[in-house]
Amino acid sequence: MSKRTIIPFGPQHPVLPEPIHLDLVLEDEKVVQAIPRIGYVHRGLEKLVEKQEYANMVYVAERICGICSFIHAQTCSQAIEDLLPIEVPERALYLRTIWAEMSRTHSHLLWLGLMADAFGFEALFMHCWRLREKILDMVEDTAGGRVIFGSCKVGGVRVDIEDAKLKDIVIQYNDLEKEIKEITDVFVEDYSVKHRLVDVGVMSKEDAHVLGAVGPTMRGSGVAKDMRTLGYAAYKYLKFEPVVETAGDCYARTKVRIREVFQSIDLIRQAVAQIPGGPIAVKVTGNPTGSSFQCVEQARGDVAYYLKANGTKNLERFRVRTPTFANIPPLLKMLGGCELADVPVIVLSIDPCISCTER
Amino acid sequence: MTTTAITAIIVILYLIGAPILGGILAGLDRIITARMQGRYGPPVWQPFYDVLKLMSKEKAAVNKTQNFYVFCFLLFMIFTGAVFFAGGDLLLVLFALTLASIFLVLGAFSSNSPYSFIGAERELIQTMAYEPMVLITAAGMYLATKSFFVADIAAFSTPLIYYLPGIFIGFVYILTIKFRKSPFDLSTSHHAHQELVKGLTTEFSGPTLAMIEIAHWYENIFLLGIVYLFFAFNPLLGVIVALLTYFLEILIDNSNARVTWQLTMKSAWIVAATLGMANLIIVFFKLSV
Amino acid sequence: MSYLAKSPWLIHYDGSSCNGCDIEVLACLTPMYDVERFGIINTGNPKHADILAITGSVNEQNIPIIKNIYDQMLEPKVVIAIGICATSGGIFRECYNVQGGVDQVIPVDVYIPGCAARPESIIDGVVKGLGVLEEKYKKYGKKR
Amino acid sequence: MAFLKLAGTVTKRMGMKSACYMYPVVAREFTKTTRGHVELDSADCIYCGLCQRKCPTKAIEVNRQEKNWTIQPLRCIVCSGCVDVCPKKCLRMENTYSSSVTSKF
Repeated sequence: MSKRTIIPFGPQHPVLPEPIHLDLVLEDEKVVQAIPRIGYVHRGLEKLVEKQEYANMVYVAERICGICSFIHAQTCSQAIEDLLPIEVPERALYLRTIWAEMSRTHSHLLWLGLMADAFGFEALFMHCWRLREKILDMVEDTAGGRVIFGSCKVGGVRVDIEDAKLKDIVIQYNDLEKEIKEITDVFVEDYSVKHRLVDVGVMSKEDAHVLGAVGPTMRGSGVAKDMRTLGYAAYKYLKFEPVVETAGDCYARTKVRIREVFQSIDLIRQAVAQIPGGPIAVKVTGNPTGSSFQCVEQARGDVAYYLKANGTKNLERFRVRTPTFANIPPLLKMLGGCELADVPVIVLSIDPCISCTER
Repeated sequence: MTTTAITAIIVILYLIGAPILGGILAGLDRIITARMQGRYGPPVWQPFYDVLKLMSKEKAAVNKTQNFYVFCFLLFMIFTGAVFFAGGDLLLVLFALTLASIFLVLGAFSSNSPYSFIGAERELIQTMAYEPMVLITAAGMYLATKSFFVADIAAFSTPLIYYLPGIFIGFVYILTIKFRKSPFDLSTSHHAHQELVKGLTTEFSGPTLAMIEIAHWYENIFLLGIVYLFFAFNPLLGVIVALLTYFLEILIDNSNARVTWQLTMKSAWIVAATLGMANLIIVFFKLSV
Repeated sequence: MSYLAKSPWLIHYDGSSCNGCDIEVLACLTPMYDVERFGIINTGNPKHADILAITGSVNEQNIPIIKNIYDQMLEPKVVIAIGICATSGGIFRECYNVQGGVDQVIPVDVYIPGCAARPESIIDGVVKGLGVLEEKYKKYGKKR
Repeated sequence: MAFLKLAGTVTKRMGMKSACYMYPVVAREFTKTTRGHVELDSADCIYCGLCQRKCPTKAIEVNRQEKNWTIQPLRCIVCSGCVDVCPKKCLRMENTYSSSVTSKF
C-alpha cells in the first residue's frame, strides 16, 4: 500500500474563497476519502428572530448569502405574506420575478467564472466576470444595490422599475446574450475544458434521488425538478421548461447552468412583455400568526423556508434549508476516488454556497 | 579581439542582460495577458517591483537547506544560460538545466507542506514529460550540423528549421511546460489559483521567492535562445521568431484550461515520439544518403 | 522608498461573511476594476501576501484560522477589514455565534464600510492600506 | 473537438480598449438609485427616533433632548429602512458610499 498524504483544502484556499475544510486523504494523486469540517461561517441568524421584528427579517434573510440575496429576500417575504396573510400586487410579483432572474443570470455567470478558475482557465474566468459586471450595473440601476439588491420587502417591492427602463433591460440583455453565447460556447466545445469536465464526478439519477440533490446538480443527472414550476411569484404566467441534462457529470451540470442563463434571459423578456401596471406594494398591518412553508428555486437549487409566528412582532421560528446543504452528501459521494486535480472542479460543480449552508 | 574575449563579453552581457530582458518579457507577458482578458494590466516594470518588494520582506525559511537548494537552482540556471550563450556543449547545457530543476524540486521536497510536496512530485512528472523532447532536440541539432557545440550550430549555414521542422514544433510544445503556462501549469501557477495553492513555490517566501523569479527570467531567455538557434542563419528572423513563439505561448496560456498530469505526460511523449522521432529518422536518412 | 506600495500582494480570507463582500473582492480583480493595475495579485498563500483582506465577522471556529494566517504572513503586513461585518459584526452582531469585528483578534489597519462593500470603496481602502504598509516598512526597516 | 476555442475572443480583445472602468483615475458615476450612505436634513427632523427603532443594526442614535442624530457608518448596512420609515421624509439615501477609515473611532 502506498503512502497516504493528507491535503488540507480550505478554509482559506484560493480556489474556493469560502471557508469549508476538507481533509483530502490521498494515495498518490487519488482521493481516497474526503472528510469535511464545517462551522466556519455559522452565525446563528435563525435565532435573530427573537431580536428583529418580522419585517426586518427580510434584511437578515437577504444577507444569508450575498449571491442568492434577492431570492432569499423574496422567499422570506413570501413566507411572511403567507402568514399575515396579504395579497401582493401583480406588478410587484413580476418585478420580483425579473429581479430573481437577473440574480440567477449573475449567479450563474459568477459560477461559470469560478468553475473556469477551478480548472485553471484564467481568461475564461475574467470574461465570465466581465459579462456579469454588466448585469450588476443593471441591478444597481434598478434596485440600488450591487450584490445585496435590497429591493424586496414584505407586501411587495420597494422600488419600481419604469417601463422605459424595463425595455432598456431587455435591449441590454439582447446584446449580452450574444456575448454570453460566445463565452459559454467555450465551456461546451473547447477540448481542454471538456477534458476536465466530461466524466468527472459522475452522479447517477438514482444517487441524485437517494442522496437528495437539488437544483442544477440534480437536473444534471436527469431529474426534471424545478421549483419554479410550482408557480410562485409570476412564474405561473410565464412559459418555461426545466432544463435537464442526463449525463450526471460536471460537464452536464455546467451545461444545465449555461442553458439556464439563456432560459432566464427568455423569462425576463416574457415578464417584461406581460408586466401589468398598478401599485408595487400594499400596506402591511398586524402581526403574523400560524406557520408557513415556502419552496423557491434559487440559482443553486431549491431553498425551503419554514416560518412560525405567534401573533407578536417577532416570529417564533425561522428555519432555512438551503440548496448547498442538500448537495453536500452528493458532493462527498462524488469526491471519493477522484483525482486531486479534479477536486476543485467537483466541489464547484455543485455550486457550493457555504454561508447559505451554515447560516 | 580573440574569440575568448568575445565569448567573455557575451557571457557578461548575458549575466547582466538576461534578467533585465527576462523581466521586461515577463512584464509584457502580464500586460498582454491582461489585455487578452479584457483588463488594463500592470505597468511593464511590475515584475521588477515584485522582485524588489520580495527582497525587502522579512526573511523566513522553513529550514536552512531550502535556501541552499534555491540558491543552487539559481546558480545552475545561470550556468546553463552562460554555457549556452558562450557557445558551449549543448549536452552540458541540457544536463545543467535538468540539474537546476532538480534542485528546485529538492527545495520543495525539503519542507513538510503537502502542497509543496505534491507540487514537487508534479514537477518531476513534468520533467519526465519534457525531457525526451529536449534530448531529441539536441540529437536533431547534432544530426543536422554534426556538432554539439552551440557556436557551431549557430554558425551553420543552412537554416536548421529546414531540417528540423517537426522537432521545432515539438520543442515549442514542451516550451509550454517549461514556461509554466496553461495547459501545463500543474506544479505551480502564476496566480496561485489551483488546488495546490502555489504548488512547488508555496513554501518559498520573501527573498527566496525573489531568487526563484530571477532564475525564471534567466531560464526564459535561455529557452528563447534555443528557439533562436532554429533560425540562427538570420539573426533578425531568429529574434522575431523567438518573440513570436513567446506570444504564441501567451495565447495558448489564455485559451486553455489546465489539463491533468496524465494528459501532460501522454501528449508530451506522443509529440516527442511522432514529431521528434520521425523528424530525427528523416534527417538521419536524408543526410546519410 | 520601498517597492511594497507598488507590488502589494493580497490574501483574502472569508470569515463568517455572507459572500457579498467576497465576490466584491473577487470582482475587484476582474476586468471592470482590475486591481492588477496597482500590482495587486490575489495570492492564496499567506507567505507571499502583504495585505490580509478579511470579510465577515469572527467566531469561535475561525479565530485560530485568522490568527494562523496572520502569523504566517511576513513583515511588514497590513490587515484590511472589508464590509461592516468585518468591522463591527454588522447585522449579525447580535447572533450567538458572532464575536464581532476582526479587530477583536488581530490589529486592523483599515476599515472599509458598506454592506456589501462596493469595489470602488474596496479599492479606496486598499490604496489607503498601501500608505499604512509604507509606514510599517519604515518602522520595520529600523528594527532590522 | 475544438482546440483553442477562446483564442479568437482573446485576440479580438487585444485590439480593443480594456473593459476597465479605471476607477481611481476616472471617477465613477453612480446611478440615482444607488444606495450609498444616509444623510439627514436636520432642519425638518423632529427627532422622533423612529429610524433608530427600525434600524436592524442599531447604527442610528437619536437624542430627542439634545436634538442630536448620529449614524455610525461602520455599522450601517445601507438597507435604507430608515429612509422608508421617516415620517418627515428628511432622511435621504445619497448615492456616494462612505469612505474607509484607519481607526474605528
